[in-house]
Amino acid sequence: MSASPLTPRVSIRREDFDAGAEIVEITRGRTDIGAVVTFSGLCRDENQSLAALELEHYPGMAEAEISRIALEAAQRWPLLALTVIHRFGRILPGENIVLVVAASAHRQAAFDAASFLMDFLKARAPFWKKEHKREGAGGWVGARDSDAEAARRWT
Amino acid sequence: MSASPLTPRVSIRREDFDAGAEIVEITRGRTDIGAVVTFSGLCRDENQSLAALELEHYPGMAEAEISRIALEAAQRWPLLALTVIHRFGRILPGENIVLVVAASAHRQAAFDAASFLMDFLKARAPFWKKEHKREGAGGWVGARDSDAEAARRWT
Amino acid sequence: MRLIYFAWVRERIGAAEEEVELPTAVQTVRDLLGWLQTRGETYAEALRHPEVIRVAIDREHVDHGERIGAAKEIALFPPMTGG
Amino acid sequence: MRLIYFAWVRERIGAAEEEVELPTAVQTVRDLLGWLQTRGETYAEALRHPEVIRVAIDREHVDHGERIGAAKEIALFPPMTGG
Repeated sequence: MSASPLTPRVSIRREDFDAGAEIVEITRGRTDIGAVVTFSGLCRDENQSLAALELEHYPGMAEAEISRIALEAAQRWPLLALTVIHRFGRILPGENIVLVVAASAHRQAAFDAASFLMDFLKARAPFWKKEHKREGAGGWVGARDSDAEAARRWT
Repeated sequence: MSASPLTPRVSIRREDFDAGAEIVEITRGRTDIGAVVTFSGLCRDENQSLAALELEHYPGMAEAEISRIALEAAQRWPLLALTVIHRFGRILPGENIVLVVAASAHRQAAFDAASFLMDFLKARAPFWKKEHKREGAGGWVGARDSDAEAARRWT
Repeated sequence: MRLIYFAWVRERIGAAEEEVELPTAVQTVRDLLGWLQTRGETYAEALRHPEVIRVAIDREHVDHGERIGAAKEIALFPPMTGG
Repeated sequence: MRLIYFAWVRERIGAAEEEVELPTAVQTVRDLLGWLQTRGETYAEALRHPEVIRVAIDREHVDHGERIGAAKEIALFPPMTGG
Protein backbone atom coordinates (compact mmCIF):
# COMPACT_ATOMS: atom_id res chain seq x y z
CA MET A 1 0.00 0.00 0.00
CA SER A 2 2.66 2.52 -0.95
CA ALA A 3 1.93 6.07 -2.11
CA SER A 4 -1.58 6.30 -0.72
CA PRO A 5 -3.50 9.07 -2.50
CA LEU A 6 -5.47 9.63 0.68
CA THR A 7 -5.43 13.00 2.39
CA PRO A 8 -6.94 12.62 5.85
CA ARG A 9 -9.35 15.33 6.89
CA VAL A 10 -8.48 16.67 10.35
CA SER A 11 -10.53 19.26 12.19
CA ILE A 12 -9.80 20.71 15.63
CA ARG A 13 -12.70 22.84 16.72
CA ARG A 14 -14.99 24.08 19.42
CA GLU A 15 -18.23 23.19 17.61
CA ASP A 16 -20.02 19.86 17.80
CA PHE A 17 -19.95 17.38 14.92
CA ASP A 18 -22.51 15.12 13.25
CA ALA A 19 -21.15 11.58 12.86
CA GLY A 20 -23.83 10.65 10.33
CA ALA A 21 -23.05 13.65 8.14
CA GLU A 22 -19.34 12.80 8.23
CA ILE A 23 -20.05 9.22 7.12
CA VAL A 24 -22.21 10.51 4.25
CA GLU A 25 -19.50 13.01 3.31
CA ILE A 26 -16.93 10.22 3.06
CA THR A 27 -19.04 7.72 1.12
CA ARG A 28 -21.15 9.91 -1.16
CA GLY A 29 -20.84 9.24 -4.88
CA ARG A 30 -18.31 6.42 -4.63
CA THR A 31 -18.66 2.66 -4.92
CA ASP A 32 -15.20 1.49 -3.85
CA ILE A 33 -15.85 1.70 -0.10
CA GLY A 34 -17.17 -1.50 1.47
CA ALA A 35 -16.65 -0.72 5.15
CA VAL A 36 -16.84 2.39 7.30
CA VAL A 37 -15.88 2.24 10.97
CA THR A 38 -16.82 5.25 13.07
CA PHE A 39 -15.69 5.94 16.61
CA SER A 40 -17.51 8.59 18.64
CA GLY A 41 -16.06 9.52 22.03
CA LEU A 42 -18.47 11.18 24.42
CA CYS A 43 -18.22 13.03 27.72
CA ARG A 44 -19.22 10.60 30.49
CA ASP A 45 -20.68 11.41 33.87
CA GLU A 46 -21.67 8.20 35.57
CA ASN A 47 -22.65 9.57 38.95
CA GLN A 48 -24.13 12.94 38.03
CA SER A 49 -21.22 14.77 39.64
CA LEU A 50 -19.75 16.48 36.58
CA ALA A 51 -20.80 19.99 35.57
CA ALA A 52 -18.59 20.08 32.47
CA LEU A 53 -15.29 19.00 31.00
CA GLU A 54 -12.88 21.67 29.86
CA LEU A 55 -10.63 20.53 27.06
CA GLU A 56 -7.42 22.50 26.78
CA HIS A 57 -5.30 21.98 23.69
CA TYR A 58 -2.08 23.15 22.08
CA PRO A 59 -3.48 24.94 19.05
CA GLY A 60 -0.29 25.03 17.02
CA MET A 61 0.41 21.34 17.52
CA ALA A 62 -2.93 19.53 17.83
CA GLU A 63 -3.81 19.49 14.16
CA ALA A 64 -0.23 18.73 13.10
CA GLU A 65 0.10 15.80 15.50
CA ILE A 66 -3.28 14.29 14.63
CA SER A 67 -2.44 14.67 10.93
CA ARG A 68 0.82 12.77 11.52
CA ILE A 69 -1.07 9.96 13.26
CA ALA A 70 -3.72 9.90 10.50
CA LEU A 71 -1.07 9.71 7.78
CA GLU A 72 0.63 6.85 9.59
CA ALA A 73 -2.70 4.98 9.68
CA ALA A 74 -3.15 5.64 5.95
CA GLN A 75 0.29 4.15 5.33
CA ARG A 76 -0.34 1.08 7.47
CA TRP A 77 -3.80 0.20 6.13
CA PRO A 78 -5.39 0.50 2.67
CA LEU A 79 -7.78 3.27 3.64
CA LEU A 80 -9.99 5.02 1.12
CA ALA A 81 -10.99 7.91 3.37
CA LEU A 82 -10.25 9.10 6.88
CA THR A 83 -11.75 11.89 8.98
CA VAL A 84 -10.71 12.91 12.48
CA ILE A 85 -12.47 15.63 14.47
CA HIS A 86 -11.47 16.64 18.00
CA ARG A 87 -13.29 19.28 19.98
CA PHE A 88 -11.82 21.65 22.57
CA GLY A 89 -13.36 24.04 25.08
CA ARG A 90 -16.26 23.40 27.42
CA ILE A 91 -18.05 20.10 26.85
CA LEU A 92 -21.12 18.97 28.78
CA PRO A 93 -21.90 15.41 29.93
CA GLY A 94 -23.32 13.40 27.03
CA GLU A 95 -21.75 15.65 24.39
CA ASN A 96 -19.35 14.53 21.69
CA ILE A 97 -15.59 14.91 22.16
CA VAL A 98 -13.88 13.08 19.34
CA LEU A 99 -14.78 11.41 16.05
CA VAL A 100 -12.83 9.04 13.81
CA VAL A 101 -14.29 7.78 10.53
CA ALA A 102 -12.18 5.25 8.63
CA ALA A 103 -13.26 3.81 5.28
CA SER A 104 -11.78 0.90 3.36
CA ALA A 105 -12.75 -1.79 0.88
CA HIS A 106 -12.89 -4.39 3.66
CA ARG A 107 -13.81 -4.30 7.31
CA GLN A 108 -10.60 -5.34 9.03
CA ALA A 109 -8.56 -2.40 7.75
CA ALA A 110 -11.28 0.04 8.76
CA PHE A 111 -11.58 -1.47 12.26
CA ASP A 112 -7.83 -1.59 12.82
CA ALA A 113 -7.20 1.92 11.54
CA ALA A 114 -9.96 3.45 13.69
CA SER A 115 -8.73 1.59 16.77
CA PHE A 116 -5.10 2.57 16.09
CA LEU A 117 -6.11 6.21 15.65
CA MET A 118 -7.96 6.32 18.95
CA ASP A 119 -5.06 4.69 20.81
CA PHE A 120 -2.59 7.20 19.38
CA LEU A 121 -4.89 10.18 19.84
CA LYS A 122 -5.12 9.31 23.52
CA ALA A 123 -1.36 8.89 23.85
CA ARG A 124 -0.05 11.68 21.60
CA ALA A 125 -2.61 14.36 20.73
CA PRO A 126 -1.95 17.49 22.86
CA PHE A 127 -5.25 17.77 24.71
CA TRP A 128 -5.89 17.85 28.45
CA LYS A 129 -9.17 17.33 30.24
CA LYS A 130 -10.15 19.26 33.35
CA GLU A 131 -13.23 18.30 35.29
CA HIS A 132 -15.54 20.93 36.73
CA LYS A 133 -17.65 19.27 39.40
CA ARG A 134 -21.17 20.26 40.35
CA GLU A 135 -20.04 20.46 43.95
CA GLY A 136 -16.52 20.77 45.23
CA ALA A 137 -13.22 20.92 43.46
CA GLY A 138 -12.64 19.25 40.12
CA GLY A 139 -9.20 18.89 38.64
CA TRP A 140 -7.11 17.62 35.80
CA VAL A 141 -7.90 14.13 34.58
CA GLY A 142 -4.95 11.80 35.04
CA ALA A 143 -3.50 9.87 32.11
CA ARG A 144 -4.35 6.17 32.26
CA ASP A 145 -1.55 3.65 32.08
CA SER A 146 -3.87 1.49 29.99
CA ASP A 147 -3.92 4.19 27.30
CA ALA A 148 -0.14 4.23 27.02
CA GLU A 149 -0.17 0.43 26.82
CA ALA A 150 -2.89 0.51 24.15
CA ALA A 151 -0.67 2.65 21.94
CA ARG A 152 2.33 0.36 22.48
CA ARG A 153 0.52 -2.71 21.16
CA TRP A 154 0.74 -1.29 17.60
CA THR A 155 4.54 -1.07 17.57
CA MET B 1 -20.67 -8.73 33.41
CA SER B 2 -23.44 -11.11 34.33
CA ALA B 3 -27.13 -10.31 33.93
CA SER B 4 -26.71 -7.53 31.43
CA PRO B 5 -29.87 -5.40 31.31
CA LEU B 6 -29.16 -4.69 27.64
CA THR B 7 -31.71 -5.64 25.01
CA PRO B 8 -30.08 -5.40 21.59
CA ARG B 9 -32.18 -3.78 18.90
CA VAL B 10 -32.22 -5.92 15.74
CA SER B 11 -33.92 -4.89 12.51
CA ILE B 12 -34.07 -6.91 9.29
CA ARG B 13 -35.57 -4.79 6.56
CA ARG B 14 -35.71 -3.69 2.97
CA GLU B 15 -35.40 0.05 3.70
CA ASP B 16 -32.17 1.98 4.04
CA PHE B 17 -30.88 3.16 7.42
CA ASP B 18 -29.29 6.35 8.73
CA ALA B 19 -26.18 5.56 10.78
CA GLY B 20 -26.10 9.02 12.35
CA ALA B 21 -29.72 8.76 13.48
CA GLU B 22 -29.02 5.34 15.03
CA ILE B 23 -26.05 6.75 16.96
CA VAL B 24 -28.20 9.62 18.24
CA GLU B 25 -30.97 7.16 19.17
CA ILE B 26 -28.53 5.13 21.26
CA THR B 27 -26.83 8.02 23.04
CA ARG B 28 -29.62 10.56 23.51
CA GLY B 29 -30.33 11.62 27.07
CA ARG B 30 -27.70 9.47 28.76
CA THR B 31 -24.28 10.25 30.17
CA ASP B 32 -22.90 6.78 30.89
CA ILE B 33 -21.75 6.07 27.32
CA GLY B 34 -18.16 7.07 26.59
CA ALA B 35 -17.60 5.24 23.32
CA VAL B 36 -19.73 4.36 20.31
CA VAL B 37 -18.31 2.22 17.52
CA THR B 38 -20.32 2.07 14.32
CA PHE B 39 -19.76 -0.28 11.41
CA SER B 40 -21.44 0.46 8.09
CA GLY B 41 -21.14 -2.14 5.34
CA LEU B 42 -21.76 -0.88 1.81
CA CYS B 43 -22.33 -2.45 -1.59
CA ARG B 44 -19.03 -2.21 -3.50
CA ASP B 45 -18.55 -2.10 -7.25
CA GLU B 46 -14.91 -1.42 -7.96
CA ASN B 47 -14.95 -1.81 -11.73
CA GLN B 48 -18.38 -0.46 -12.62
CA SER B 49 -19.61 -3.91 -13.60
CA LEU B 50 -22.33 -4.40 -11.01
CA ALA B 51 -25.94 -3.43 -11.70
CA ALA B 52 -27.20 -4.43 -8.27
CA LEU B 53 -26.83 -6.90 -5.43
CA GLU B 54 -29.81 -9.03 -4.51
CA LEU B 55 -29.83 -10.04 -0.89
CA GLU B 56 -31.86 -13.15 -0.18
CA HIS B 57 -32.54 -14.02 3.45
CA TYR B 58 -34.30 -16.57 5.60
CA PRO B 59 -37.03 -14.41 7.12
CA GLY B 60 -37.90 -16.70 9.98
CA MET B 61 -34.31 -17.16 11.08
CA ALA B 62 -32.40 -13.96 10.22
CA GLU B 63 -33.64 -11.88 13.12
CA ALA B 64 -33.44 -14.77 15.58
CA GLU B 65 -29.85 -15.63 14.62
CA ILE B 66 -28.65 -12.01 14.69
CA SER B 67 -30.34 -11.56 18.06
CA ARG B 68 -28.46 -14.62 19.37
CA ILE B 69 -25.15 -13.17 18.16
CA ALA B 70 -26.00 -9.75 19.62
CA LEU B 71 -26.88 -11.26 22.99
CA GLU B 72 -23.63 -13.19 23.01
CA ALA B 73 -21.75 -9.91 22.38
CA ALA B 74 -23.67 -8.28 25.24
CA GLN B 75 -22.61 -11.13 27.52
CA ARG B 76 -18.94 -10.98 26.50
CA TRP B 77 -18.49 -7.20 26.73
CA PRO B 78 -19.96 -4.55 29.07
CA LEU B 79 -22.12 -2.93 26.42
CA LEU B 80 -24.60 -0.17 27.22
CA ALA B 81 -26.45 -0.29 23.90
CA LEU B 82 -26.35 -2.31 20.72
CA THR B 83 -28.15 -1.91 17.40
CA VAL B 84 -27.89 -4.21 14.39
CA ILE B 85 -29.65 -3.51 11.09
CA HIS B 86 -29.36 -5.78 8.04
CA ARG B 87 -31.07 -4.99 4.75
CA PHE B 88 -32.40 -7.49 2.23
CA GLY B 89 -33.70 -7.16 -1.33
CA ARG B 90 -32.18 -5.21 -4.19
CA ILE B 91 -29.25 -3.00 -3.20
CA LEU B 92 -27.40 -0.68 -5.58
CA PRO B 93 -23.65 0.01 -5.63
CA GLY B 94 -22.75 2.53 -2.94
CA GLU B 95 -25.84 1.75 -0.85
CA ASN B 96 -25.85 0.54 2.73
CA ILE B 97 -26.14 -3.18 3.53
CA VAL B 98 -25.50 -3.60 7.24
CA LEU B 99 -25.08 -1.47 10.35
CA VAL B 100 -23.73 -2.28 13.80
CA VAL B 101 -23.69 0.34 16.55
CA ALA B 102 -22.06 -0.73 19.83
CA ALA B 103 -21.88 1.58 22.85
CA SER B 104 -19.90 1.15 26.04
CA ALA B 105 -18.24 3.18 28.77
CA HIS B 106 -14.82 2.62 27.20
CA ARG B 107 -13.58 2.19 23.68
CA GLN B 108 -12.07 -1.29 23.68
CA ALA B 109 -15.34 -3.06 24.51
CA ALA B 110 -17.18 -1.09 21.81
CA PHE B 111 -14.52 -1.87 19.20
CA ASP B 112 -14.32 -5.55 20.10
CA ALA B 113 -18.07 -6.06 20.21
CA ALA B 114 -18.64 -4.37 16.84
CA SER B 115 -15.86 -6.40 15.23
CA PHE B 116 -17.13 -9.65 16.79
CA LEU B 117 -20.65 -8.93 15.56
CA MET B 118 -19.52 -8.34 12.00
CA ASP B 119 -17.42 -11.53 11.99
CA PHE B 120 -20.37 -13.59 13.25
CA LEU B 121 -22.91 -11.90 10.99
CA LYS B 122 -20.77 -12.86 8.02
CA ALA B 123 -20.40 -16.44 9.20
CA ARG B 124 -23.85 -17.18 10.66
CA ALA B 125 -26.58 -14.75 9.58
CA PRO B 126 -28.76 -16.42 6.92
CA PHE B 127 -28.25 -13.98 4.02
CA TRP B 128 -26.97 -14.71 0.52
CA LYS B 129 -25.76 -12.19 -2.03
CA LYS B 130 -26.38 -12.55 -5.74
CA GLU B 131 -24.71 -10.22 -8.19
CA HIS B 132 -26.58 -8.83 -11.17
CA LYS B 133 -24.01 -7.62 -13.68
CA ARG B 134 -24.48 -4.76 -16.10
CA GLU B 135 -23.41 -7.08 -18.90
CA GLY B 136 -23.34 -10.86 -18.89
CA ALA B 137 -24.22 -13.32 -16.22
CA GLY B 138 -23.89 -12.55 -12.55
CA GLY B 139 -24.22 -15.20 -9.88
CA TRP B 140 -24.10 -16.06 -6.22
CA VAL B 141 -21.26 -14.56 -4.26
CA GLY B 142 -19.02 -17.25 -2.81
CA ALA B 143 -18.28 -17.39 0.89
CA ARG B 144 -14.77 -16.30 1.73
CA ASP B 145 -12.55 -18.61 3.77
CA SER B 146 -11.21 -15.51 5.50
CA ASP B 147 -14.68 -14.79 6.89
CA ALA B 148 -14.94 -18.22 8.48
CA GLU B 149 -11.46 -17.74 9.96
CA ALA B 150 -12.41 -14.30 11.27
CA ALA B 151 -15.26 -15.82 13.25
CA ARG B 152 -13.04 -18.60 14.63
CA ARG B 153 -10.60 -16.14 16.19
CA TRP B 154 -13.18 -15.27 18.87
CA THR B 155 -13.52 -18.82 20.17
CA MET C 1 -42.16 -31.82 7.74
CA ARG C 2 -41.34 -28.70 5.82
CA LEU C 3 -38.12 -28.38 3.83
CA ILE C 4 -37.03 -24.95 2.67
CA TYR C 5 -34.21 -24.01 0.35
CA PHE C 6 -32.27 -20.80 -0.20
CA ALA C 7 -29.96 -19.22 -2.78
CA TRP C 8 -28.42 -21.66 -5.26
CA VAL C 9 -29.80 -24.68 -3.41
CA ARG C 10 -33.28 -23.28 -4.09
CA GLU C 11 -32.44 -22.47 -7.70
CA ARG C 12 -30.95 -25.90 -8.45
CA ILE C 13 -33.73 -27.85 -6.76
CA GLY C 14 -36.23 -25.58 -8.48
CA ALA C 15 -38.43 -25.03 -5.45
CA ALA C 16 -38.40 -22.72 -2.44
CA GLU C 17 -40.06 -25.21 -0.13
CA GLU C 18 -41.98 -28.46 0.06
CA GLU C 19 -43.67 -30.75 2.52
CA VAL C 20 -42.15 -34.24 2.82
CA GLU C 21 -42.70 -37.46 4.71
CA LEU C 22 -39.32 -38.79 5.76
CA PRO C 23 -38.64 -42.54 5.63
CA THR C 24 -38.02 -43.84 9.13
CA ALA C 25 -34.44 -44.68 8.15
CA VAL C 26 -33.70 -40.95 7.85
CA GLN C 27 -32.54 -40.10 11.35
CA THR C 28 -29.89 -37.39 10.96
CA VAL C 29 -29.26 -34.39 8.75
CA ARG C 30 -26.69 -36.47 6.90
CA ASP C 31 -29.32 -39.13 6.22
CA LEU C 32 -31.67 -36.43 4.96
CA LEU C 33 -29.12 -35.08 2.50
CA GLY C 34 -28.45 -38.59 1.19
CA TRP C 35 -32.15 -39.36 0.83
CA LEU C 36 -32.86 -36.07 -0.98
CA GLN C 37 -30.13 -36.86 -3.52
CA THR C 38 -32.15 -39.92 -4.58
CA ARG C 39 -35.25 -37.85 -5.34
CA GLY C 40 -34.24 -36.79 -8.85
CA GLU C 41 -31.70 -35.05 -10.99
CA THR C 42 -32.26 -31.55 -9.64
CA TYR C 43 -31.71 -32.75 -6.07
CA ALA C 44 -28.67 -34.78 -7.05
CA GLU C 45 -27.23 -31.69 -8.76
CA ALA C 46 -28.06 -29.31 -5.90
CA LEU C 47 -26.61 -31.61 -3.24
CA ARG C 48 -23.72 -33.12 -5.20
CA HIS C 49 -21.25 -31.74 -2.61
CA PRO C 50 -23.26 -32.29 0.57
CA GLU C 51 -20.32 -31.19 2.73
CA VAL C 52 -20.84 -27.54 1.66
CA ILE C 53 -24.56 -27.53 2.43
CA ARG C 54 -25.50 -25.70 5.62
CA VAL C 55 -28.55 -26.80 7.54
CA ALA C 56 -30.85 -25.20 10.09
CA ILE C 57 -33.43 -27.14 12.09
CA ASP C 58 -36.30 -24.99 13.31
CA ARG C 59 -34.22 -21.89 12.54
CA GLU C 60 -31.04 -22.85 14.36
CA HIS C 61 -27.78 -23.91 12.73
CA VAL C 62 -26.96 -27.60 13.16
CA ASP C 63 -24.18 -29.96 12.10
CA HIS C 64 -24.77 -32.80 9.67
CA GLY C 65 -24.60 -35.27 12.50
CA GLU C 66 -27.60 -33.70 14.25
CA ARG C 67 -30.65 -35.90 14.79
CA ILE C 68 -33.77 -34.61 13.10
CA GLY C 69 -36.13 -35.66 15.89
CA ALA C 70 -39.40 -33.77 15.89
CA ALA C 71 -38.19 -30.97 13.61
CA LYS C 72 -40.95 -28.94 11.96
CA GLU C 73 -38.82 -27.00 9.50
CA ILE C 74 -35.47 -27.90 8.02
CA ALA C 75 -33.65 -25.37 5.84
CA LEU C 76 -30.85 -26.18 3.39
CA PHE C 77 -28.64 -23.43 2.02
CA PRO C 78 -25.11 -22.57 0.87
CA PRO C 79 -22.51 -20.92 3.14
CA MET C 80 -23.82 -17.50 4.10
CA THR C 81 -22.59 -14.30 2.50
CA GLY C 82 -24.38 -11.57 4.40
CA GLY C 83 -22.86 -8.68 6.28
CA MET D 1 13.18 31.22 22.65
CA ARG D 2 9.56 30.78 23.54
CA LEU D 3 8.44 28.44 26.30
CA ILE D 4 4.77 27.47 26.52
CA TYR D 5 2.96 25.56 29.20
CA PHE D 6 -0.28 23.63 29.29
CA ALA D 7 -2.74 22.20 31.80
CA TRP D 8 -1.40 21.85 35.36
CA VAL D 9 2.12 22.79 34.28
CA ARG D 10 0.69 26.14 33.15
CA GLU D 11 -1.36 26.53 36.31
CA ARG D 12 1.51 25.73 38.66
CA ILE D 13 4.03 27.93 36.88
CA GLY D 14 1.40 30.64 36.72
CA ALA D 15 2.02 31.61 33.10
CA ALA D 16 0.93 30.30 29.71
CA GLU D 17 4.13 31.31 27.96
CA GLU D 18 7.29 33.34 28.23
CA GLU D 19 10.39 34.31 26.27
CA VAL D 20 13.68 33.12 27.74
CA GLU D 21 17.41 33.29 26.99
CA LEU D 22 18.90 29.92 27.76
CA PRO D 23 22.34 29.69 29.40
CA THR D 24 24.80 28.06 26.99
CA ALA D 25 25.09 25.11 29.40
CA VAL D 26 21.47 24.16 28.66
CA GLN D 27 21.87 21.79 25.73
CA THR D 28 19.14 19.18 26.10
CA VAL D 29 15.51 19.05 27.21
CA ARG D 30 16.72 17.49 30.47
CA ASP D 31 19.06 20.46 31.03
CA LEU D 32 16.16 22.81 30.36
CA LEU D 33 13.92 21.14 32.95
CA GLY D 34 16.73 21.31 35.50
CA TRP D 35 17.43 24.97 34.78
CA LEU D 36 13.75 25.92 34.97
CA GLN D 37 13.48 24.32 38.43
CA THR D 38 16.03 26.88 39.69
CA ARG D 39 13.93 29.83 38.54
CA GLY D 40 11.65 29.99 41.55
CA GLU D 41 9.19 28.18 43.74
CA THR D 42 6.40 27.90 41.16
CA TYR D 43 8.77 26.28 38.67
CA ALA D 44 10.22 23.97 41.30
CA GLU D 45 6.69 22.93 42.23
CA ALA D 46 5.50 22.46 38.64
CA LEU D 47 8.56 20.42 37.64
CA ARG D 48 9.14 18.54 40.88
CA HIS D 49 8.72 15.23 39.04
CA PRO D 50 10.43 16.05 35.77
CA GLU D 51 10.06 12.47 34.52
CA VAL D 52 6.30 12.96 34.04
CA ILE D 53 6.68 16.19 32.05
CA ARG D 54 6.14 15.78 28.30
CA VAL D 55 7.99 18.08 25.94
CA ALA D 56 7.47 19.19 22.35
CA ILE D 57 10.07 21.11 20.36
CA ASP D 58 8.60 23.17 17.55
CA ARG D 59 5.35 21.18 17.88
CA GLU D 60 6.79 17.68 17.77
CA HIS D 61 7.08 15.29 20.70
CA VAL D 62 10.65 14.74 21.91
CA ASP D 63 12.40 12.73 24.61
CA HIS D 64 14.20 14.40 27.48
CA GLY D 65 17.53 13.51 25.93
CA GLU D 66 16.76 15.54 22.79
CA ARG D 67 19.12 18.44 22.02
CA ILE D 68 17.42 21.81 21.93
CA GLY D 69 19.45 23.15 19.01
CA ALA D 70 17.79 26.04 17.21
CA ALA D 71 14.32 25.41 18.65
CA LYS D 72 11.96 28.36 18.41
CA GLU D 73 9.19 27.02 20.65
CA ILE D 74 9.39 24.48 23.43
CA ALA D 75 6.20 23.28 25.10
CA LEU D 76 5.98 21.59 28.51
CA PHE D 77 2.86 19.70 29.54
CA PRO D 78 1.52 16.74 31.51
CA PRO D 79 0.71 13.39 29.90
CA MET D 80 -2.10 13.95 27.42
CA THR D 81 -5.70 13.04 28.15
CA GLY D 82 -7.50 13.78 24.90
CA GLY D 83 -9.58 11.42 22.82
